[in-house]
Amino acid sequence: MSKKIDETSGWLQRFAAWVDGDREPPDRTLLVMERRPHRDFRPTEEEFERREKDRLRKFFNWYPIAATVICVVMAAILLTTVMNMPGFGDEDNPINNEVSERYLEHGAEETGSENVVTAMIIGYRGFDTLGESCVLFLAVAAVMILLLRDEKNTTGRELHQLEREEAGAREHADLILQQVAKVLTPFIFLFAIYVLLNGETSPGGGFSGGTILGAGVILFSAAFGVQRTQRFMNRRTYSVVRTFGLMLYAVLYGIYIFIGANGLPNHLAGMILLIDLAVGLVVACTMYGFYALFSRGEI
Amino acid sequence: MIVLEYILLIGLIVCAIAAPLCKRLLAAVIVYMAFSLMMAVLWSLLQSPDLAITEAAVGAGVTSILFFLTLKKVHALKGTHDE
Amino acid sequence: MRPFIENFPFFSIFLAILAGILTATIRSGRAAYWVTIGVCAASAVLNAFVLEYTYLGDLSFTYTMGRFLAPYGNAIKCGPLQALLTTVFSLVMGTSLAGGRRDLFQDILPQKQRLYFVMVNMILASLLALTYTNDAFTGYVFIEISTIAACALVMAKDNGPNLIATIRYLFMSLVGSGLFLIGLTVLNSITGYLLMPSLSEAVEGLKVTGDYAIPLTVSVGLITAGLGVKSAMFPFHLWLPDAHGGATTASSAILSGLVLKGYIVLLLLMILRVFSLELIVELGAADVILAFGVLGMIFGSLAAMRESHIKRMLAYSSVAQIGYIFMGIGLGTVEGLVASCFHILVHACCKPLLFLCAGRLSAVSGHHKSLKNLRGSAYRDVGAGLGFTVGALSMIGIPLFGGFVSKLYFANASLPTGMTAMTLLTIALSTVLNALYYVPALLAIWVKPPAEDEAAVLADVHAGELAFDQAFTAADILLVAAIFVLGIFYHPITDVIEAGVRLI
Amino acid sequence: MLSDIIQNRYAVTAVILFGIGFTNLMLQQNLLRKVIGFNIMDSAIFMLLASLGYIDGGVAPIVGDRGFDPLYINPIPSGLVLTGIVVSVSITAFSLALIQRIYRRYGTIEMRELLDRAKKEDD
Repeated sequence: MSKKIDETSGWLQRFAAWVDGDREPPDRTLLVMERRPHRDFRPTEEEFERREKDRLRKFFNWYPIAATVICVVMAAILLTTVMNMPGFGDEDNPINNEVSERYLEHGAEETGSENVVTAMIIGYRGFDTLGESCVLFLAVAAVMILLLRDEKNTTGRELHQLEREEAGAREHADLILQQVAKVLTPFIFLFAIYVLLNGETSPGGGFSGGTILGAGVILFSAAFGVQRTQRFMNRRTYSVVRTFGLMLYAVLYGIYIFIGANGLPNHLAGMILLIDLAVGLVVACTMYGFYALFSRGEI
Repeated sequence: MIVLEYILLIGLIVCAIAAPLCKRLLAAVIVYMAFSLMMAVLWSLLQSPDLAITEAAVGAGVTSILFFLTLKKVHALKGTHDE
Repeated sequence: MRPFIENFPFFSIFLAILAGILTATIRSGRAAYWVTIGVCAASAVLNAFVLEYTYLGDLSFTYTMGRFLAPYGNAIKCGPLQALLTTVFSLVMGTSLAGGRRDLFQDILPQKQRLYFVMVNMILASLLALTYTNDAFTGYVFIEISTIAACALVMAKDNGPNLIATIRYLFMSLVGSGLFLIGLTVLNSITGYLLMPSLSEAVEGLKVTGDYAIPLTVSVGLITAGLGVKSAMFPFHLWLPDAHGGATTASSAILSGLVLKGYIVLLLLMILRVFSLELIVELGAADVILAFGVLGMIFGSLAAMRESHIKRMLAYSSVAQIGYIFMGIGLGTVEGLVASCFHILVHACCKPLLFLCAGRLSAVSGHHKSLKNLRGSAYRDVGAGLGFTVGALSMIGIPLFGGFVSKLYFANASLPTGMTAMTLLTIALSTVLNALYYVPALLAIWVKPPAEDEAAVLADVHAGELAFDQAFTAADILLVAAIFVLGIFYHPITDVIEAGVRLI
Repeated sequence: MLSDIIQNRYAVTAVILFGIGFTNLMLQQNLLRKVIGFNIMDSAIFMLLASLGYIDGGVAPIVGDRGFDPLYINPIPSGLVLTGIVVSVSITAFSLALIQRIYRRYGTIEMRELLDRAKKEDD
């Protein structure tokens, strides 16, 4: 018994193949008990390739149509939905309920942060924020799997070229960039630290401050080269800071949850500042890590 | 204020349509950067300064740098071809 | 002061996150492997205690994550069903890693092995959090964690086809999470809450007053579609065979057996806790889910029949099995949900077993994946051959194996509904189709090839591959035992599930 | 109808942007453009979410001693969007890294050519 799926087979199989969208060569023998005969592949291979191309073309012909239909239908549905949603800027919308009221009224005294957004993401809904930091951590780890130099993704020639480029950059440094960076970097760092530490009383906090800090390090690294960046941010410090920041955050938060859930007395009053600092370090490291891995495949 | 709002909203839509249609990838990324900046301004109009700061730093800053580095690696920038 | 045991679900999530952070600093891949196995075991033990506590006490409890009570802060909720699922998930996670150990250390470069275990730990954390969460937005954050980590598991083998499969998987996942998030946004705008019990009350209120009917319907549809895309519901399954078929053995087992289930469990929670079954049935969402489930059962099997690549065949078979689970949800009755939950357990044990055995069988045949080249491979590692046989028979639905019981429950659940004939016919048809591709695979691995072929294959095989693999055999025995337990002593398990659904 | 649209201008814009982003994510052949489409889609969702929390005449939710009690906007959507932005930048970085590797391996970032070349290598 053998089952064949080709142009002559029944509509059901062809329909299945179509729905399936599979572009693999269909297997000609379902039952493979009999010994595979030595087939001469020459004539069939070309035909095979042609058919494959045909199938791929067919797929690419119907796919845009289907996708467009889906997108248009989707947009129409969503448009109807938002027309029926609560009006913009209305004070009586369902979203303005007792939860946001409580955040606004008691946020400052309950979490010690006047910026209610910070109070919410670190105090009230801190578990989400822990997950979010994990996303950042994971993203760096995943980019490392992909781009960290190893024998699979870097050849000797590429390495050599990279070194040559770096040497060239040292000799013919970009003067304009360096001058601008010399003026800007201190201010960026200052601003970043201000945003980072004042997340409780003004807009900002760990995430914004960390990103700005990271951007500052990236600017420094782009202007003054790897060598000078590595003086304060080599691989070792990088991994220590990143892991330490996240560990600090996770452990603090773990204790906080444990205490809170069990109704134990709370001695972590100044926690927001510490957590902001830890989050900021993690985010800054993440951003710089992306940059370093993308440009050199190394930290 | 309301005029600015409308300009920004329409600008967002124009950028969103233009970004993927640009022939050169570099142009697409730059238009996307503009999109991010407009978004940041809109967020400060919506009274969310936290979001505005983050979006400006992330969308227009870090994401764009990452896009540019990727463009360089895939040789879509002028003058970066090997040999 | 709450009982100390109620901290255990939080401890298990937290332990997995901490282990994920720590393994990034461990240099040696082996050490990271042992840490991960330890975390899986610890999490299984902790959750087993919780299972005992909740089932015997017939209770479910809410654990506030922090000082702030609902609806102001985050919370997790734990009942017998969640505890049972997490126990099984942790166990299967550890077993899959052990069973795919040899392939894993071969496929991944030594300096990157630790990063692989970071991903595994984070997947465990996200699975636990998705099962326990009582907050829809926390669900979203952990969905994203699981997206990144799952993609990283696929690409860890790091060859060309895997990279392409990963990017297709990634884009499809992004569509899914985008849909889920916008559905959640709409839901939040009309109710104003994110915590599930408050959401449920608000939805109840909306149902009574009839306000915002369109947004409510759309948000149900979007959330279902988003989670459906992520869990490879039928028309969105195109990414699955490449991603699951190409990855390293342990990754395939974890992705197929567990990661897909995490999203389904979240969907179950949303349906049971937030929308309630009646609303789903009333809006017609149940019928849509049922239709897609039934179609998935048939077309998944048809696609599997055409595959000769053994791992891709198993991946397509996953599409069919996911179809079963969605069919159970789509029946819109509590019995259907119980059957679905039972099938989640069965599939979480069966599919990793099949993938592990397939990986081992292809390892002893010179890493060929095509069924033609696997002829007689069962004799080269009898344990793997037997494991594959047990898994396949359970998938077909032979009595005494786990798959039979879940089919029985599905059939039972369909009786009181109006869809009895169609459901029963589909189950029968799907069983036949399953047999049509599993039996040839079984014959292929058990029929001895002629001597000269055997010699040719053996010349191809690295000598180290034929050596006895302890970790694999242990995993094999454990999973086979689990399938028999599910097939024979299923009553206590379904009791737990029924209690869990009641207390959810 | 028009007044409805003007009333809900943010939500309508967000939905249009979502549609554009979604279409690009599904239809574009170029992987980089797909990523841009994804970013637009995510921004659109965040805009929808953030616009829900706005209250006419409200100010940013930073409570302090101002001497009077102003109307604050709802802080919850802002917090959620902050989380979302960070998640989306992580995913963007990950997919860009993936694209770099794919280019290194296959020399193209057009989906169609990519599948063609992968198929050719398979045979």
